[in-house]
Amino acid sequence: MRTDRRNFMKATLGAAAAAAAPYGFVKSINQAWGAQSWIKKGEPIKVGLLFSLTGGLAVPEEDSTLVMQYAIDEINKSGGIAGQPIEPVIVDAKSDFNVYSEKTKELILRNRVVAIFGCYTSASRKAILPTVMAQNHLLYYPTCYEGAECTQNTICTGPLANQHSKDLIPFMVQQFGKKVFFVGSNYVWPKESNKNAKVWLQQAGGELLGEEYIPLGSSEFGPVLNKIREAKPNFIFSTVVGASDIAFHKQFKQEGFKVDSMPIASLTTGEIETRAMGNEYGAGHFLSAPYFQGLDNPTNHKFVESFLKSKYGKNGVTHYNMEETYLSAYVFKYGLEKAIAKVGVEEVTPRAIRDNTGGIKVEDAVSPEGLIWIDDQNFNTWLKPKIGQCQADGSFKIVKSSAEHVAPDPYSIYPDLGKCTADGLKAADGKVRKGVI
Amino acid sequence: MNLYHRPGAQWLAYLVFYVVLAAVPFVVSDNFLLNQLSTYGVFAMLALSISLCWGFGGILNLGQGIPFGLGAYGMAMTMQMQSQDASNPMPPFMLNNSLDRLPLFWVPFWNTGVGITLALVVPTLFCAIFGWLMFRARVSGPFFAIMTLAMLSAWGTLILDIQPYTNGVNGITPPAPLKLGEIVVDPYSPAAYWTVLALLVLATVVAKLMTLSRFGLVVQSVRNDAERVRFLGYNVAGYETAIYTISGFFAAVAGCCWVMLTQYVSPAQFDTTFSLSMVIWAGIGGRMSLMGAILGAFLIQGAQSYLGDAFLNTWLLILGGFFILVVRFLPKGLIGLVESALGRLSSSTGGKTDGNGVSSIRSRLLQQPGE
Amino acid sequence: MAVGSFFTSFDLSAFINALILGISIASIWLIAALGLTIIYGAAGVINMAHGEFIMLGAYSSYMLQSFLGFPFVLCVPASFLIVALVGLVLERGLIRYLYKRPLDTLLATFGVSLVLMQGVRLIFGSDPKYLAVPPIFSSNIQFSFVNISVFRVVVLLVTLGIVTGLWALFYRTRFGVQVRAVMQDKEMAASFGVNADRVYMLTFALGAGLAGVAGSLFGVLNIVLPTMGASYVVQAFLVVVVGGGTLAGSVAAGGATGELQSIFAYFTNDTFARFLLFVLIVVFLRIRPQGLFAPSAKRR
Amino acid sequence: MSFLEIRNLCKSFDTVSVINDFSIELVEQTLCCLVGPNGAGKTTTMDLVTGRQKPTSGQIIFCDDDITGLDEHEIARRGIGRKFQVPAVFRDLTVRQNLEVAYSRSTHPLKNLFRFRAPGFADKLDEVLSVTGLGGRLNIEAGILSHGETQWLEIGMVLMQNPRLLLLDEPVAGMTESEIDKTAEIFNNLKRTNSLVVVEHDMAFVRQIADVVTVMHMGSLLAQGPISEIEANERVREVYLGETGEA
Repeated sequence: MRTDRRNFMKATLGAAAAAAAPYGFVKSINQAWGAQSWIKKGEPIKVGLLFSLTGGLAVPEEDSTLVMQYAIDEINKSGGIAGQPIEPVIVDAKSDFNVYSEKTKELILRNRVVAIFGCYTSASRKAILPTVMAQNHLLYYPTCYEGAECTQNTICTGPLANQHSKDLIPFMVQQFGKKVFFVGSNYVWPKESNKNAKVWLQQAGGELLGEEYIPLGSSEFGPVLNKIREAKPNFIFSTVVGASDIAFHKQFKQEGFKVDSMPIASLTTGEIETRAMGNEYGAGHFLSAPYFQGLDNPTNHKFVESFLKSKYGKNGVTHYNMEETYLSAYVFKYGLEKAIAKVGVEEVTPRAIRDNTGGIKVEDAVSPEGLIWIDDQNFNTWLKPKIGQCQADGSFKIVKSSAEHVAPDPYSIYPDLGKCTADGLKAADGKVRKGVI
Repeated sequence: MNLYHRPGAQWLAYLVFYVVLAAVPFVVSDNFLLNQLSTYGVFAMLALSISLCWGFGGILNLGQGIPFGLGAYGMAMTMQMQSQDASNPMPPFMLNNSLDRLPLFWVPFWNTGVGITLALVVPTLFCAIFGWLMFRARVSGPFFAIMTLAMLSAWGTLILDIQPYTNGVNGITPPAPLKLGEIVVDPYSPAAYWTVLALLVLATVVAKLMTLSRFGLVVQSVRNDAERVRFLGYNVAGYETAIYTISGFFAAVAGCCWVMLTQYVSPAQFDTTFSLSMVIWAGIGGRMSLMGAILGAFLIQGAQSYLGDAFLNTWLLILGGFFILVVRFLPKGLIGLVESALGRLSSSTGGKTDGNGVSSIRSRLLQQPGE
Repeated sequence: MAVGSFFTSFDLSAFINALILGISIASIWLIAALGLTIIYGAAGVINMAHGEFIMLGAYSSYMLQSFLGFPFVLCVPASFLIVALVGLVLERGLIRYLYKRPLDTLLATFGVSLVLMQGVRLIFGSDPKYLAVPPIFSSNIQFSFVNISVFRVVVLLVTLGIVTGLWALFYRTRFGVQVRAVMQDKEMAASFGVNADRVYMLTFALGAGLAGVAGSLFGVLNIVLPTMGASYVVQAFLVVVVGGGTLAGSVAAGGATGELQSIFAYFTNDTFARFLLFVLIVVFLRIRPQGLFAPSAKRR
Repeated sequence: MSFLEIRNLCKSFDTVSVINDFSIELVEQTLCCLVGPNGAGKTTTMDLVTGRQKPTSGQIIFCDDDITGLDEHEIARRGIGRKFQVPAVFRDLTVRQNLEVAYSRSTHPLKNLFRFRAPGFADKLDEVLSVTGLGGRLNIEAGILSHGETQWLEIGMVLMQNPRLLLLDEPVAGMTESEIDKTAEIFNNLKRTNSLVVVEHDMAFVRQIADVVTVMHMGSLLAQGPISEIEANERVREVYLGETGEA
């Protein structure tokens, strides 16, 4: 018995010593790699496409991969970047945050891609950001999100919460009445979006009757719809996402709510969702987005036509999310060109691309949604949100388009925290904090 | 006697396996591979904990994500607080969620030591309480499995719901690596790798000794026939709670290591698929064998990383089908093949049976068909 | 946060609506759990693939509707047959070898659920599908302040019909006697000439078929997706566990949990209601581990 | 002084009464055979004494302590060992491990965590092996023992426990003639130091071993006394011959 215990202690101590000793070696091994170039002259420029091709997130993210490949093909056909073609490294994140994190490391450390395009949900973005930041790498995040983040390693081409509902709320108040009910999925983005929406609501003189959050993935909207029925709002502002959103629209109709007297104004229910729920459930509701498939301008016509004809257009739709992804490829192209011009091909680092992306414009001739540009401080996008109403055939009719570009501001509702600048979050006292996530 | 059943041979196998793993950083300078192997090590620890609870104790636990997740949250909170200071005491997400001061239950995480201790103690305590409640009421078998599953979703839901304190679905992302005193544990360094490996070795040794002890014997008897054990004077609920809690503790350690490596935690750690994949690792590798479970984790995760992209949509199909086959034909997992191969070998070379001697530690350690 | 809306001002008509909704939620959870109940009750198998059976039910309805032009009303019984057939094949090919290893059936069926989910994804793609229903099903009924959708009433009626049918099957037919005999004591029943193997096979197919019916109904309420089963299956498990694995138990447990969910959601919010319900169930099981209506302990 | 005393024991399931006001007393160092037709409540009585079921009313006193309603393991620790009607051994474990588990001197889980041997085990093992004759089978798994060997193993396990009172449910079922004789011999030796309650149908065996015979019928005490007295008892004959024709 006693000998046992002693042996056991010995084993424990031995293991502890074994764990402690190697700290000395660390440095030498760590320097084994390092000073290679991210882009070699004459070789393809590698970028990572980090989306889920399988699992629950595959529905939106597979489209993102397809449109990215389309955009890369398009850029390569017109000569690539500084004469070098782009080569996408496509990985499957399997809708699993552990895999997102693992694949990010693989893309950066093993494949040595110069930039990563990826993620659809904020949760997956948060999962990979520590890695991206630790490697001082670059993530293009091509969809809407809540903001309140100030890293030096991301560029976002979707609308921020402060841009997304800025026009929608006053428009709805004006058209349908002052009283509104907020419904959202229970997570960060809907809550942040609603905080912004409240600001616009107050400015428009509206009145908030209630605010409810549904568990992610839940399909039971009975209790919420009962509460809405009691509250009798003029319209509903929805930030419900994914499968729940479809269940919400279906049950809305099944429970006897009428779209004419109480429409849903959504930040998410686009062409894909409407098609999935059946057009009769989607018709009449409103969506705010920077892009609709039905936008009437020559660039968009060309984009929709040639994308759907290409081998990547098999799903038959161009969604706001896809268009934002498409734009990110051009933002990358222009940024990289500028960086190459400044520091030379072999010297380009992911961070150099980012530092040269501030103010980059994607002109009307390229951008299906019309001119956009990247903010030179917070590296989000200046864009024009548009409001569409779903028609009986599932397409959207644009009922309002913002007159001016709306500035992105990730900290619009937290002015006390400071302003997001190119170097970090700058507080009122002048202190700058880097990498705030 | 079958070589496979000789603890001497088993210890040797462990030794070889771990020496090989420990030597990896001297041969490989690929930081990604090191980091990847470290995460596999964490998963191996989880598989080990499942093997203890399910293989040896017969308690199928589909909610191992709870202690793992709680441990991970504890560690993430600790690391998050390391990047806060007195002038700026609150993690950014709390400010966004309109908290005006640091919540009370975050305060202890200012201190790294206290934080890590809590990260280990809280999940262990939870397992002890939940286990005691359930086992005392003699909830067992499939019912217990379902209850762990329900508890798992309850935790996931709760953590998601209290967004101001946990950042909801986005989870906690400590911006800097773990600092232990003066040492910064770079997640890509051999040091991090060796740390995880050392903890895994420690867990294996402790677990192995435990299965060889009288405790392990009683636990295996409980798996066979819990009622009979009661009539021998053992408090079965106590044993079940103990093995469940110890296995939970290992999972909590794994959770801490995982956050150290990835600097991230979210309610996704409470997803049922994650907890079920731990069971798959142990099941395919061999739940009745600690080594089998550990290898299972390395094997399946390795295959997922390196073959998953090649097979894409068929990967889950293959995994599921393979798992069905293993459950149906190889209840002892892949390591069971090794067992029968060695068994055939020893019977062909005319293996002898041990006589019944006095019980000494040596002979105790030499007879253990549990593995 | 939940606390903010705690005890919203009490309103009787709203509360009554919440109670009525509770009945509907209960019927949804119950119909999701019925197949699981009889499979567990008769054969002692926890079928982790139950959610995927539900999903298969929805996909068979979708398939029949969009490829063969079946009207929705016919899709429901047809889904029953299709999924029952899948259940039958599964039982013959896999489950019957594992009856002596209850934990292993649980795991094997989990493997099956992975295969089914991914198989459907390969065939139909992972984008959502939808089921078209007669317009009457997407309207509602209103009496003064009471409000309920027609389709919820349909689900309730189908559930009641199935429960009555199952009751008649178990207590009014020869097959029912055999099932109950096998449930009590397999060896004893076998010695009286009951073919236990056949009973297991048929109950498994029946249970799977019921999941199929549930699926074709949920496809209308919700969305047809390869992952849709997962959102019902935990609830269904809880109903079975709380009910103790008997038909009456599941009816009572489904009723109680559905009603509580609706009431909690009325006073707080959906997320918190769900959490409260879980906690209550754990406490309940501490007091009554065998569930509401459990068969008595086996003699040894 | 009574060793085990059962006072007015009642047990009913719903409305069906299984044990009905049953009282007996047992003196130390005796062997009591519990007989009765099927459904008389013999096994239920054992369940109630060992805590497997809780009585509806009544008391069970063991060595002057009220043990009514205690958990199985608490009762077992007080020195009551039990062998089941259907032999219950740990099938995955070796014979030796089975006996080792049964040697339950120290039962606390945490104290056993890193304990690798139990003091006194070797001597006890030798003793039990000499009684049960399982010496040659020590290292094989219990699951592959023959039925008779399994019976021996379970008896061995009860002996390893070193109980003061042994409750044995049909210990010789499935044994050969010579094995039964051997069992009888063991029991006769055992009752010098321990007390035993044996449920048995084999009346020849009962004659060989019993000091006292207790006859149960419909959950109540029908008769109690030495075997000669019982065999002469009119009511006992009536119950047996009238109902099962056994004995």
